[in-house]
Amino acid sequence: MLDSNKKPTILFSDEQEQLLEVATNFCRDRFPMSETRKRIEAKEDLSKALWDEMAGLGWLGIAVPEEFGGSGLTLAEVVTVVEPMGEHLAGTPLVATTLAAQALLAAGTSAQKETWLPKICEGAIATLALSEPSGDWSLTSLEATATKSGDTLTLKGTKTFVSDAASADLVIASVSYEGKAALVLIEKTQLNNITREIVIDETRRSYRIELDGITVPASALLDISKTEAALAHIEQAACLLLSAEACGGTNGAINVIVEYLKTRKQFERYIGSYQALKHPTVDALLAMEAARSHLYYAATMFGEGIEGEIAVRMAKATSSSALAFASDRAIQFHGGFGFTYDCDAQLYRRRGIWCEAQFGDAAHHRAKLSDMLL
Amino acid sequence: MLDSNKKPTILFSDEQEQLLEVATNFCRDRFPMSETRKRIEAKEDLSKALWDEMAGLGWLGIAVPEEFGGSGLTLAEVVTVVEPMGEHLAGTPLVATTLAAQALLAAGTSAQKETWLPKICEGAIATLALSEPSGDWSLTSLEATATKSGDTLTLKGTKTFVSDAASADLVIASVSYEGKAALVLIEKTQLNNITREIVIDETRRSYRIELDGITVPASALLDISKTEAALAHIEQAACLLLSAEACGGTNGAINVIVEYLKTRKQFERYIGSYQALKHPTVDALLAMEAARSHLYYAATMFGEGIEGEIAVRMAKATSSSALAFASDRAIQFHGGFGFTYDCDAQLYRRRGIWCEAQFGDAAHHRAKLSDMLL
Amino acid sequence: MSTSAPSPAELDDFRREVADWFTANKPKDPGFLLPQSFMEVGTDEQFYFLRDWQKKIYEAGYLGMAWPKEYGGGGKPQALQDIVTREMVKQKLPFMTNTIGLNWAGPLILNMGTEEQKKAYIPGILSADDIWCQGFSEPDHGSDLGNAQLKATRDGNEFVLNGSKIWTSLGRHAKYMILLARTNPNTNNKYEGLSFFLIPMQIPGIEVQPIKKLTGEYGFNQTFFTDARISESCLIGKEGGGWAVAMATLAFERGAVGGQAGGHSMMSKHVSEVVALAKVARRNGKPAIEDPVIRDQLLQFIIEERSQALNGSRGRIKALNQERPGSLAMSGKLVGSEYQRRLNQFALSLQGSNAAYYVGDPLAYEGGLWQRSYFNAFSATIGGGTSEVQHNIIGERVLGLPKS
Amino acid sequence: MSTSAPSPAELDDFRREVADWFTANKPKDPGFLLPQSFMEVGTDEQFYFLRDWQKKIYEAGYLGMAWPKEYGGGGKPQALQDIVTREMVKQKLPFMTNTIGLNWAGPLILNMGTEEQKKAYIPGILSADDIWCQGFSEPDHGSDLGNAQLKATRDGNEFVLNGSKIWTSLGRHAKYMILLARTNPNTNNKYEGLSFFLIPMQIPGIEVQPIKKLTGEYGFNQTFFTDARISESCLIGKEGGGWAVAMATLAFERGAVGGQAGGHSMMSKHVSEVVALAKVARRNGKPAIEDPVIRDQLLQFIIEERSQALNGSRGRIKALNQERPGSLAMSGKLVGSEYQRRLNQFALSLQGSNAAYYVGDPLAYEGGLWQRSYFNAFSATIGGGTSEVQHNIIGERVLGLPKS
Repeated sequence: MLDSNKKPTILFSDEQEQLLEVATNFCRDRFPMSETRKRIEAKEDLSKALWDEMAGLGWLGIAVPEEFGGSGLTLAEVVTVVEPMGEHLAGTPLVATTLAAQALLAAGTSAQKETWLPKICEGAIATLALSEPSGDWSLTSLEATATKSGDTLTLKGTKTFVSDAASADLVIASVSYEGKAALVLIEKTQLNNITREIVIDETRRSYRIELDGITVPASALLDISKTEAALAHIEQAACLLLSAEACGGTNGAINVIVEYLKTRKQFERYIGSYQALKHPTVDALLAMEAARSHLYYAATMFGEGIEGEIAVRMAKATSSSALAFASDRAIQFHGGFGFTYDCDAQLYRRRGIWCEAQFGDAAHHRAKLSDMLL
Repeated sequence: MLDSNKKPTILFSDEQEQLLEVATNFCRDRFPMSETRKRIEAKEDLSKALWDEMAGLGWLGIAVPEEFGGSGLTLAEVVTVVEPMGEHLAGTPLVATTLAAQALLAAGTSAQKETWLPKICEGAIATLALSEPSGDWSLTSLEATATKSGDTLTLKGTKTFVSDAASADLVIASVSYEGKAALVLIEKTQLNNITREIVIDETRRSYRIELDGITVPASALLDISKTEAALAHIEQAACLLLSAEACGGTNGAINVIVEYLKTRKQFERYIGSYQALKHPTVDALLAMEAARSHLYYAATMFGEGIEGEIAVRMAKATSSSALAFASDRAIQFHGGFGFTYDCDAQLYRRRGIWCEAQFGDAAHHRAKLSDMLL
Repeated sequence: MSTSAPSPAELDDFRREVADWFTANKPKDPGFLLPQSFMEVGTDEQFYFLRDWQKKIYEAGYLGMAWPKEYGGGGKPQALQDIVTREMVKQKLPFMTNTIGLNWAGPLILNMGTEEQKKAYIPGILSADDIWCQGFSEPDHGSDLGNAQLKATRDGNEFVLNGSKIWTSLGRHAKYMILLARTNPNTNNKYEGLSFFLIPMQIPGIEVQPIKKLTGEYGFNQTFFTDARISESCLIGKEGGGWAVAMATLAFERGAVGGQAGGHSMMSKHVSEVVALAKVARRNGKPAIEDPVIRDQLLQFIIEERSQALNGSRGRIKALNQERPGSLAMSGKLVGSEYQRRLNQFALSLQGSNAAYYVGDPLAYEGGLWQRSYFNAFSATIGGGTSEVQHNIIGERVLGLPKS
Repeated sequence: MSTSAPSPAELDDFRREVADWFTANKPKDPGFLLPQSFMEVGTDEQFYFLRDWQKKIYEAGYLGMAWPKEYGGGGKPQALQDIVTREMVKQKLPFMTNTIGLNWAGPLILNMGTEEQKKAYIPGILSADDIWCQGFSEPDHGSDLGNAQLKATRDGNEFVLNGSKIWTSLGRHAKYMILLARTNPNTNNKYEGLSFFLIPMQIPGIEVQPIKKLTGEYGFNQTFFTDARISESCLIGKEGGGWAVAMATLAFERGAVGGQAGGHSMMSKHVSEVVALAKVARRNGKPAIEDPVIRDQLLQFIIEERSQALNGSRGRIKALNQERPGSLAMSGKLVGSEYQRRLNQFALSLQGSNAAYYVGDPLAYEGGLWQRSYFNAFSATIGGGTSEVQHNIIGERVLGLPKS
């Protein structure tokens, strides 16, 4: 990395190009800002029609091997779908379901994969339950536990920030089991105590799950020998897809700023002609461009050992910060209107706080990177 | 400190007020930028006439007790003289001599004080030799040594950044002696190997002193029992006076920017009307104002135990950064002219690098402060 | 107005008395998250709680202490009021909700009002019986106050109001408004067509519509005027002289003149609270405060926060403000409001994944106070002249740079 | 121009050949601090050393490899030249000093010149026998190129030049200049009065006066024109069409079109060098690189530096540049030059008290390279359109924001 002569190269496949185009058009049609605001207000967590349409496009199985009903592509192709969704602040279980499928692929038993992956490709909703009330970003500092007795596992503890849990057919939760981190499948019918969380990003449906009182068969455990690697893989996959959401979001925030700066007048001039607004908007653009380059390099390198991890962490760091900056300025540059709920700036700012808070902010990833690179 | 209800209060004495006015006028008369540039080019290190005038004004003995021929005031009054000198980038041995007098006051024996302090008040030049080639800011990590044999001390090692050594009647050097830091007096006639250093701030006359081959009588040692405290006192005194120079310098750099922004036109407008230049100049002003408030609070609190040390470190941190920012922008905002030696911006930038480099930059002092405050 | 200066011993005694009184009389936890300033008062329960609190302070003699006795004040030295204000900040007690009345309308009326106006308005301002709101900004020219377009058309000895004002906090609860309106649309200089009024709010033709804030809460309003009629006695200053009155009034907000009524009006966040948060929040299994990068950032905030306090102290020493006399006073609002925004943002970053909780979630740190406080911080970087406009003002008036 | 594309295996062979050649032929330490770019060439010994170096590369066939054979080029695929350029950067070899010739004048003449001009000028550009300088900026309107005032007054089939140009690097060594001059002072549109010339420097009426830089060194000049006469054949493009030619030429500098002659023209500092410095420099008795705050800052630079490389890579993928096609190309200069300034400044902060040494002191790290490099970094944040002007350009052309 520190060899300044090794020029990193982004690769972009035909599949990525096609998916990016399809997804860009899809999001422009299906997720105009009016729809996003309707989704925030909606009682149901999910638009079933939209979800079925996304399943029909094959988006839930992009990174699932063909033997399980997927397209056999990679997360690099998922990125091209998630980025435009981020731009439009779409709130769907696509990312949660994709990550759950990745968990199954990384550590699921044959039976688990054969049962669940085809269902997911067809539209079943799955989600991960990794966070806990401590708020710590470490995925292995777990308070929740599973205890075995006979063929049954008894679960205890609390999992937080479980996306779309109320709609999910399957939750995969991390727990401490015999002193180690483990992943365990919980089916819809086994959940007995879930609470909708009040989260800053109102496009999200996030739940807290109380595990106390849940028992599952021992066969619900994912392969213990693969769990540590699976958690590392999931963390990177989550960072990659969050980076895509944040990059897209940054672009959306910039569009909101630019639109206002081109049409709003103050002191008889378009406010976009003032350098005090124009130049920081350019800075937001430059940050977005840098983050986007890191994003697509992370997509290129994903899974390629330490170089892949470095690329993902850099993408997460740059994209989180880019969205934070652009959306913070979006509020400010709208002046009084920016202070209202009606202004779209706040939607992006809320998404930005979400993206920084989940799976580590820029400083967190720089600290990890410094141990790898210095 | 962290109690938000304890409002810190700056005190400003009548003596400070008078000295500030006198020094401001003196500097305006004696140190116009043309004179400063002449001093850079001058062969001799010192304008004897100016120095005598400063001695005549009593400035060398401001913080020296009356019993030794001084005014019996404090460093708070010296600050008011040094700040305008910083604004005009005056290069004189005033600070070096003041700090050397502080060293004598803090750890000198009665004989040393009685011999040297009256001379200093009358115009003798004195200086400190504290730094070493490692560049480390710690004043107690010393490679230079003094070894006793009979009544004689044999010195070894190299001291760097010794201001005005060629003109100095007295050098006070720090050395490691019997495993501890010690201070030792070296008189003009005992110096045998000094080299003018090439330093970034060309208004300075800085020397490297080779101690090898120098022997001094054992009576040249300052009181060993007081040396540790004296070094801490000197460090704080140096930080205080450097803060005054940096604050004044920041003001000078802002004046240089403002003058250009008000008179230079580009694209048929005064460039000061462009927010891209105006707003960062305001930011420089705000940084200067903050640093100046810290400076005069540090002057108020100087010597008051841990609160005094905290105030001094904050002053050093803010003033170093303020000058760095203002002078960096001064070059940029002059455009092509800023890239020339003829533009005064570079003089301030060079001073700024000097002020950050000597006795610790902002990050260094924040690290020290975090151990005191968190 | 004030009697002879109290001795240090008297001040000390008073300080103790005040501390004891507030300790004994501090309000109980209302069971809901209180706002941090009058601009955030979003619910009736918040409003009535805060109004009662101000009334209680006033009745105890701790508000308007230095205002003239004949208008309901205490007629005592300002130093006593300052002690009370500091104690309220120190004990983190709720702010005085009739902020516009206490800090803008009150000083304005005391300075420029008729004897009749003083008698009519000042007592209710102090007791919070008469809530005031302000009608300066308009929807289409937020930062450009001089361009105000709300029409006040003279009709005999009345004016007829038509147009709209925005950001009228407490508008639904207000009895009066200070209003900047255009009495003459045909002047060459736009400033000369403006007049300043003290108007009643509860009259036909005035409608107040709440604005939902970016926090999801209420607190601001848009006020619509449709043929609302007011008497010419509502004028303060001359007809056509409103700009000067407005500028004098704004000077109270920009910090150039202190609000003398006393009581604090804004519960700012302090870095000490962020340090406390850093001790609780976790990073990589350890308290966040052990992370050296976080420590470095905390120190930056500590130093900045102290800068502001020290600027206040240095601002009172004339010899240290010779070169640019208005600099510290004019920059206080910009420096303070941007500091608040960044401090709140940093506080969020300490909370790990829990930064994503919001007001009302049981797992949100301090009930989501920081999230809301970060959003609300924009009211100060935007309101009263955006930070960008403040930069212009300081650049032009303090540094003498050419106009943009 | 280029033959059929070489196979991967051929490219690999060539890469090895080039690496070997440069390893064997790299110049010895000259005994003085070399400049980092042509703009910093301040002494004769630096100039002759660098000219010989370029000549040696050209004679080995490693420069102008893709330029047409008939004008002294190699007529080979661009891919080969790119391999050479990368190898030179990798081995940190001195840059090609005839930068204006290689990157601006050469491509311009190849694109727009007559056959005669190509034959006359291109070979000398490559061999460094004919050094070129540029005459764009003028002392009174640095950023405002369209306002150029140097007069070129037609007199029969000659033009008479009067005025002055500034920042003419290598002006004293140059045989030719590319010149933007005003042939008609009376046009309504200021751009229409400009013409573009390729002029000889060694003629009566042209005087070159060195400018002392902020570093204390030389490298730039001011060039004075007093009744200097040139033939009308010096025109390139139409009379009055100089603005378009200048814009096309500047496009080479702003990074929109790569310099195809090859050889690198600027020895930028890399974060890897700063990391190496952090391992040597001491803080509180330990290597600076162990300080977590410094590590965090180093990572910020590492990430930024990689951003720039990745922007280059992404810029070549059309599908990833759909929404704002010119964005990456137009911002490269701004991003890169500001990065260099900050990186150099940070490198100074690592050096403790020794940051105060300067070029020539034996205790200065790497001979004072970092101090000088920080100062010289301003040539890129100021020259070729200041960073402030770059922000305008990007805001207006990429984001479509209204003009300032």
